[in-house]
Amino acid sequence: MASVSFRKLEKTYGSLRIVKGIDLEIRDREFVVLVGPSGCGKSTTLRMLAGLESISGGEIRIGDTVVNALPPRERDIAMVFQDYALYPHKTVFENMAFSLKVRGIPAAEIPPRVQEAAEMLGIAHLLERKPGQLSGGQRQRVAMGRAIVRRPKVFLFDEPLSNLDAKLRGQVRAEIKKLHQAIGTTILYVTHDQVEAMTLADRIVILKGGDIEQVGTPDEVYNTPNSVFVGGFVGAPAMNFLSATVERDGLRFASGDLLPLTGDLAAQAIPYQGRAVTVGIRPEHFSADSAGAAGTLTGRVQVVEPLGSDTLVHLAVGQSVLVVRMPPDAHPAVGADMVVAVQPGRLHLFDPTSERSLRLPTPSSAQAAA
Amino acid sequence: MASVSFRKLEKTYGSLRIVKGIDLEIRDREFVVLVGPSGCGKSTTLRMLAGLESISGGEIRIGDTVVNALPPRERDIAMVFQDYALYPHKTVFENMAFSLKVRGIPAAEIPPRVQEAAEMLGIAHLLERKPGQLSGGQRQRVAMGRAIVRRPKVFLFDEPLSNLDAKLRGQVRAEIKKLHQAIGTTILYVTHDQVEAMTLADRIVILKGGDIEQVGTPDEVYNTPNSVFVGGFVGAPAMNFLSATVERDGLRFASGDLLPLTGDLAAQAIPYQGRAVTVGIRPEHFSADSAGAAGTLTGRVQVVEPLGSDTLVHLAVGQSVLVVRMPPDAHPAVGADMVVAVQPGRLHLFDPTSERSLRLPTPSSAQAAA
Amino acid sequence: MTAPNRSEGRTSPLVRLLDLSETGLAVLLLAPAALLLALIIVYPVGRLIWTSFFNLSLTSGLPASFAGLENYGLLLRDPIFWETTRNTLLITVVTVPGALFVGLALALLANLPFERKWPVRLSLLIPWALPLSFAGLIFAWFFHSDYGVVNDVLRRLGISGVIWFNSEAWAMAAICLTIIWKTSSFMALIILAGLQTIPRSLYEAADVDGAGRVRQFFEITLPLLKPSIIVALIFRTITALQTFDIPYTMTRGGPGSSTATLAMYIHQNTVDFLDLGYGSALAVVMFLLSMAVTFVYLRLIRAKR
Amino acid sequence: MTAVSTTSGTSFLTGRPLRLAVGGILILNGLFPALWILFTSLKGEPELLRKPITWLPQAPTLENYLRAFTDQPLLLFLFNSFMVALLSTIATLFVSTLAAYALARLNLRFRDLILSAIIAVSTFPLVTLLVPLFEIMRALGLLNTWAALILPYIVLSLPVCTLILVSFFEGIPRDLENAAMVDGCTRLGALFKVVVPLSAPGVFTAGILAFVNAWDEFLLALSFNSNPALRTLPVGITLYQGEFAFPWPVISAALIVGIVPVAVLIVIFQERVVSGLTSGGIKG
Amino acid sequence: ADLRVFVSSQHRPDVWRKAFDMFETEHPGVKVKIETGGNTSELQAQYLNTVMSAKDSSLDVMILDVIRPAQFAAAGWTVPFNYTIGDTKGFMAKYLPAYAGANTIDGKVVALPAFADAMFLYYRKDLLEKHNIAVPKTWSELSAAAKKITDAENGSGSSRSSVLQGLSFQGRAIEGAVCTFLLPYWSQGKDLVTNGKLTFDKDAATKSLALWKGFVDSGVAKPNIAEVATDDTRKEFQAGDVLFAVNWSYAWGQFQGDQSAVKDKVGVAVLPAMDGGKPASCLGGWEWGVSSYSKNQGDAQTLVKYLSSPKISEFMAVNAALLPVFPELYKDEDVVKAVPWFGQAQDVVTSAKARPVTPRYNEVSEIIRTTVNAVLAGTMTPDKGVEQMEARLQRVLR
Ligand SMILES: Nc1ncnc2c1ncn2[C@@H]1O[C@H](COP(=O)(O)OP(=O)(O)OP(=O)(O)O)[C@@H](O)[C@H]1O
Ligand SMILES: Nc1ncnc2c1ncn2[C@@H]1O[C@H](COP(=O)(O)OP(=O)(O)OP(=O)(O)O)[C@@H](O)[C@H]1O
Ligand SMILES: [Mg+2]
Ligand SMILES: [Mg+2]
Repeated sequence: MASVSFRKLEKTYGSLRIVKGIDLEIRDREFVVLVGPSGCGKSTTLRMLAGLESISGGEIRIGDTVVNALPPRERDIAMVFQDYALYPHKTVFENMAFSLKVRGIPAAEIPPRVQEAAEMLGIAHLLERKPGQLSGGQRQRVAMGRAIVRRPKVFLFDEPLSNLDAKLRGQVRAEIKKLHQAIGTTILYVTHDQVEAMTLADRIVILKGGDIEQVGTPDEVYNTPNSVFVGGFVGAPAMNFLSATVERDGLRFASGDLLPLTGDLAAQAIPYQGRAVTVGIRPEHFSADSAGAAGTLTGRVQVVEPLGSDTLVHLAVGQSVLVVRMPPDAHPAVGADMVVAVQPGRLHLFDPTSERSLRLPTPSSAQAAA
Repeated sequence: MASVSFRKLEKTYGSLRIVKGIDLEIRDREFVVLVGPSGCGKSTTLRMLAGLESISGGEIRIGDTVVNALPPRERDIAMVFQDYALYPHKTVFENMAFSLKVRGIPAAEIPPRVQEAAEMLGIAHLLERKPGQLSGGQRQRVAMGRAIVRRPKVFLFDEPLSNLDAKLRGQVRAEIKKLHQAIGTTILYVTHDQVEAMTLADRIVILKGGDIEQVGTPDEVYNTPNSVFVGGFVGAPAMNFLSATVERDGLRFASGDLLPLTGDLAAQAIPYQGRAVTVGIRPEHFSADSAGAAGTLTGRVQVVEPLGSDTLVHLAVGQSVLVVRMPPDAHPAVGADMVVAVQPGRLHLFDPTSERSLRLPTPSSAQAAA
Repeated sequence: MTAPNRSEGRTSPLVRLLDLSETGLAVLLLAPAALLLALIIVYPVGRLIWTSFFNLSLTSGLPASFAGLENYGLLLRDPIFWETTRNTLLITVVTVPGALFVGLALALLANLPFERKWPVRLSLLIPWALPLSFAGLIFAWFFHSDYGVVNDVLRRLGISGVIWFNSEAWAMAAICLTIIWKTSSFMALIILAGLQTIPRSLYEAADVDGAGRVRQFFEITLPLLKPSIIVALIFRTITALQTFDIPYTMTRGGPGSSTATLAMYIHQNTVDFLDLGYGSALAVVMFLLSMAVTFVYLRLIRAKR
Repeated sequence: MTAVSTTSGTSFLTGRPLRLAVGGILILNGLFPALWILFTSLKGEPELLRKPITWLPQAPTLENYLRAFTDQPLLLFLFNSFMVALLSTIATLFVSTLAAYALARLNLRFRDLILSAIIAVSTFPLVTLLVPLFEIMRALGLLNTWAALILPYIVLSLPVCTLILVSFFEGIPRDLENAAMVDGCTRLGALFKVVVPLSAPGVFTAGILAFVNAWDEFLLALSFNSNPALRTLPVGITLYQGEFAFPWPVISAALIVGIVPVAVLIVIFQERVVSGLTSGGIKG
Repeated sequence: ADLRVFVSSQHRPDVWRKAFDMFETEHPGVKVKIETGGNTSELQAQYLNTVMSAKDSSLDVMILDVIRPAQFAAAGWTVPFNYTIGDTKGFMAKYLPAYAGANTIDGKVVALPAFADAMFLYYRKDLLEKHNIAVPKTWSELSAAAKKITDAENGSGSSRSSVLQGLSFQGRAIEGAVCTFLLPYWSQGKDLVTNGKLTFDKDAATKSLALWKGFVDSGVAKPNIAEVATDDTRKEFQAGDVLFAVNWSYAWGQFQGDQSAVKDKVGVAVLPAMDGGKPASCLGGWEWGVSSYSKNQGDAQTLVKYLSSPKISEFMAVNAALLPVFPELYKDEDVVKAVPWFGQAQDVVTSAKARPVTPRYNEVSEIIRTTVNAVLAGTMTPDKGVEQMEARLQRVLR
């Protein structure tokens, strides 16, 4: 049993509150990905779980034991540090073998395990080097290898692949997924890579300034963000936000365009009749042909960014700039007007002040209901 | 004038050849992005240009001067180090102000410049901290800030954004682009991020094991890769490679599917009549509906990865597994058969032994021509 | 894939003991040092302080009698106490910065990328490895007006030699030079060790930032060496305040008692004159002096944090 | 982020002649007295009184070395000194490593106070503590044993070693230690397997200081060990002199025999210990 | 019983060992073990002071420099011999007279003499003969002789490679400097301490200091005489660079050694007197004391009596060339045969006076030697020196 639970977990540095009372239950064998802006407390949370940072408030359990006072060694976790923390005086092999040796694994078992991990990470030819003789990505892979040679109760990964190229990252990601399926260890994984988060996670936790903003499956956080923050944070390029007024027929934008609302969205908008809402539309939910679209928006092309696999078009609509994802062969002329269709039902509506999704009961109404 | 040129640039560590004779001309004000697998020599090349690593062979010029023997401070470059190399005893402000102070910028000018850079990077509230009190991403931004407060002849960026979240990365990327347009400094930029490479670069240089594999505009390297390596390295998810035999009507795959070839591709394939070629197809160049497609491939769905913005489907076709990018709402059943259409003209053909594009004259024929 | 490994079952009780709270562990770790200090220093020092309140002169033939602060009063009126204290402070004020600068220079030089490092390292070590008592003798001999190499060199340069030990000033100068020579390697050793831990990447960053050697020295080397330098300074100062062997062997404090130090005076009173009471009082005063200095330095360290 | 801080290559002081000159001055400063002793040890006594003095020995003789070995059991002195110094160095390093770790890493409330107290200890000149120490050693039955010297020598070097180690330990990134703890080490395990090896230059320097402190010490060695079989080198060398006689050449020979091998040993050791160390484990 | 005896290793422990062997055969059941510590008077004192302050019982018998018995007795570290030797006066009368004084404190015999020593005037027989000058009887004669001879020897046309000094004596702040001061002082018939009371004669003291400073100023002694320690005098004389030298007896053996440049050119004489005064020498030598912390005081005293007997004194003179403590032994056939120059030494030894016998001798010594050193170095005038000396001595010997 290696579920992990945080109860009102807090961390303060002096008067700075860095982690502000997190509650989170991670099930045994669950793969949880932690995302959030730089400096929001992801590493700190991981480090508290590992026992490297004192806990200022609340408690952490691994399985059924409160580990607040347990030394790191006894929590049986493995960790990839964001800054690698390789032992500079040991070779790559020794770095990776160290925890096995310390934990009393029979000497004969160690080399094959290290070898296996090293091969998986493509660093088998570097085993005799010292960290100082490695490239950045190689160091990061050693840090990764050091964690995965072990079979701990919980794995903690702090941006383990940030310095790897896309191809290698894809490979290692696949290996991590396999590893997780094979040994089913609980994993807590910090990343800034959307694809990693979406493909690896059972659940994604979005942190913001030391608070949990939303927890959910990749699908949930992507498709039903709870707030402007989550909507804007998950997904790249980021969701576009526009202000609109709710009218009887739908949403009226500053540009004069009208987008009719249907189904759920229409229901959500009812209490906002005549008032402004924030509308979120993802770049990939526009299309050039308006067949079957809910409505269209018109704007002026500002920038065209061909990415190879797609083309991003920056479109000035009223005061806002929308980023629209187009197929790679789209080449709209800069300065020209362009009409984009919005796919039906793909809008997200948010309260402009609380920035929370209209899907959700408003905090006050929730209170009233409770 | 701050063009940069490498002539037969080499670097060896003992008997290890790390950089193997690079020839490259970077024009004044050009933005060149260096990509390549981990350990291929990107940082080493940057460091040689900066003067931090001795040059084992060849020469480097900045403008018209050979700088091989010039100390770093006389080369007038600014650099973001992959491992940050922040001064641990100085505050963030002092870290960023140091180079200005050293270069004799009037004291009154320094704070506004630092402040400006810090605000752009979102670290203005951290100016009084020491690096030890920052998160990973914050440190990286300080490293970035330290470089951009200056106006050097050449900027060197070594994966400057790898620890930032997608949103922030997008912002900073845009700022870098603006900066480049505003001051027009020559920039050499290492990154693993496809989007960065595609959006920022005037030209992309793809390194492989210390050698240049291809140099070209983003569009060129993406759409006309010179080799299997470039094709597979640029673009995420990576290009799919399949083996096929060239028949009179087109390409015959092991699965029995036939893809007709037209235009250029047909011409390229002529000399390979009856022989095997490697076919490269990007995941985004498949589509579910076969209307207007060049042909179809049939496979069995192995894995479905919903990414939010897209869905990746892994398809077993014969011995190979293809990754196919589908719209987010595609949900093929695992285990089911699926037919995917290949967009016309979107194939890449490579010689299976030399792994070079059939577009190019074969090395031997090139020799013969010369 | 092997089964998950569970290791905590093997934790031995001894290891458990080491998982005490931070304070518990700290107490455990400090215990050996504390015990040794108590045995070798605290108890004797207690006796010393106790003795300083007694009239205890073994040459008087009288039994010890309680004297209160009499020894301290005596000391304040003792011109030799003041003279030796003045000499000691002079030596401290001259040789501590002297050794610091020379030591710093030596360390920086020794840290240059020589192809062969050992001759440099050896020349750093030899002064330190030369027993103190003999260093004094050797230098007394170097400064000898007839047979000394110093005067010989001066004469070869056409300068008539000085009779170093016939003059208070020259004798003091000779002593200070000797002390600086002997102790700068102590400084250099500590500073060199500090230098070796400064990551090279910081110099690279500074190079790129455009800082020249001198700038790098003041902006990177020196601040990062500060802890090492303070450690070296603390102990150099304390030992300077305890200066004994070198003047003892070089001049015996002469001419007159113009180069005698407080430590020599204490030694004389306790070991030669067997006036344990008075000697103890002197030692206590010297202790207070060094403590005061130490506190100043510790302030400096703390200011850093 | 690689290797230790040999100043990175630029024009200053990298010119070979200049570097050799600087090295030469350095070596001269350090080695001149040693060389002078060496020359003296090869001279006959009358040559010392020659005026003007001679530099190189005019009629080199090894007789002084012969006398150094035959007049007194020099090798025995060396052995005793070496063992006492070595054992006390090891003990000092051990004790001060533990103490320094506690002071550097554990959050102690009275940290500064404890640190000051440890330093304060070294502010007492040993001279003044001779008699009570003698009594303690007698009470412990340690007179005329190595232990009688080793114990006070540990204390002699403990403060400086502790302080050096504290400053070094504070410089080791905490994450390296954290990594070791996550890997399964106890705090002490992390200390000895990671922190200490990474502080090698500091540990080594502390070791040299402790060794030389013990190697140099005279007063206690004279007072606590009257058994000739237990004499250490500094005491032993004084035995060459008489009330009135100070045979410089013989004493020089004994000094050379005593110092040079030790210094060389330390240098060799240092090259091995310190040069193997590189950084590069952490981003910062 | 086992007796542990502290001997200095410079005083021929090998020969003493033989004396102990002789004792052991005469006293079966008693075993004697030798301990050594430090090789100079100073190092020995440091060692003994430590051991005795700690009331350690490991030593039974110790050899003491002649200046120390008073201090050891005052500290209660030695046991008096009165009971063992019975007729104190008669017993002590057999020794050279100065030793009776040095070892008797308040009527108690606190130590017994081991061997004797004194300061001699060494001179260059050959040079005095060459210039036809007699051995000087007074310091002014010596000064005149020195000037004359050195002028001639160092003058133009001399073949000397180094300068000949007229007189060498001890100016460094060591114990020898105390004797330096006392020689002319005593010669004027004055004593420094009488019955434990200070009897300081300022006039005599000033003359003494002025005399020595005069030698420096007039060039008879070299300008850096303040650097000269006992063995420097010996070495320089031995190298042939000194005409007259004041030194202890040990120098003789060295002057006549094979390494010596002055072998067979050396004369030894009683030290010169002040004009109108008597010659005086400084008494040296070593004494045996029994530790009061000894657990075998009886056997220890028996041993000391044995060691301080004429038999052993003769044995040591013959075998170790240590000056005897009994006057008659200077004419003893065996002794003179073994060490012929002892014949000439008796006059000097009998003219020797003990340095002040006081428990606080070390302080007295310190005061005198630093003053002498300062005056000779020229940082203090003789008058000032005497003034300071008196003030400080008064504080010590109230
Ligand atoms: N001191 C050294 N000794 C031996 N090999 C070294 C040394 N330093 C670097 N290397 C090797 O040189 C190669 C190139 O390193 P470099 O840092 O340039 O890679 P990189 O392209 O920047 O990779 P990454 O993307 O992982 O940062 C790597 O394979 C590395 O292992
Ligand atoms: N010692 C410290 N004193 C004060 N603030 C600190 C200290 N250490 C970290 N912080 C702050 O705590 C916050 C959280 O840091 P943490 O390392 O957990 O961020 P993170 O979410 O991992 O960010 P990143 O993605 O940039 O790595 C940051 O804002 C950081 O500045
Ligand atoms: Mg982090
Ligand atoms: Mg790199």
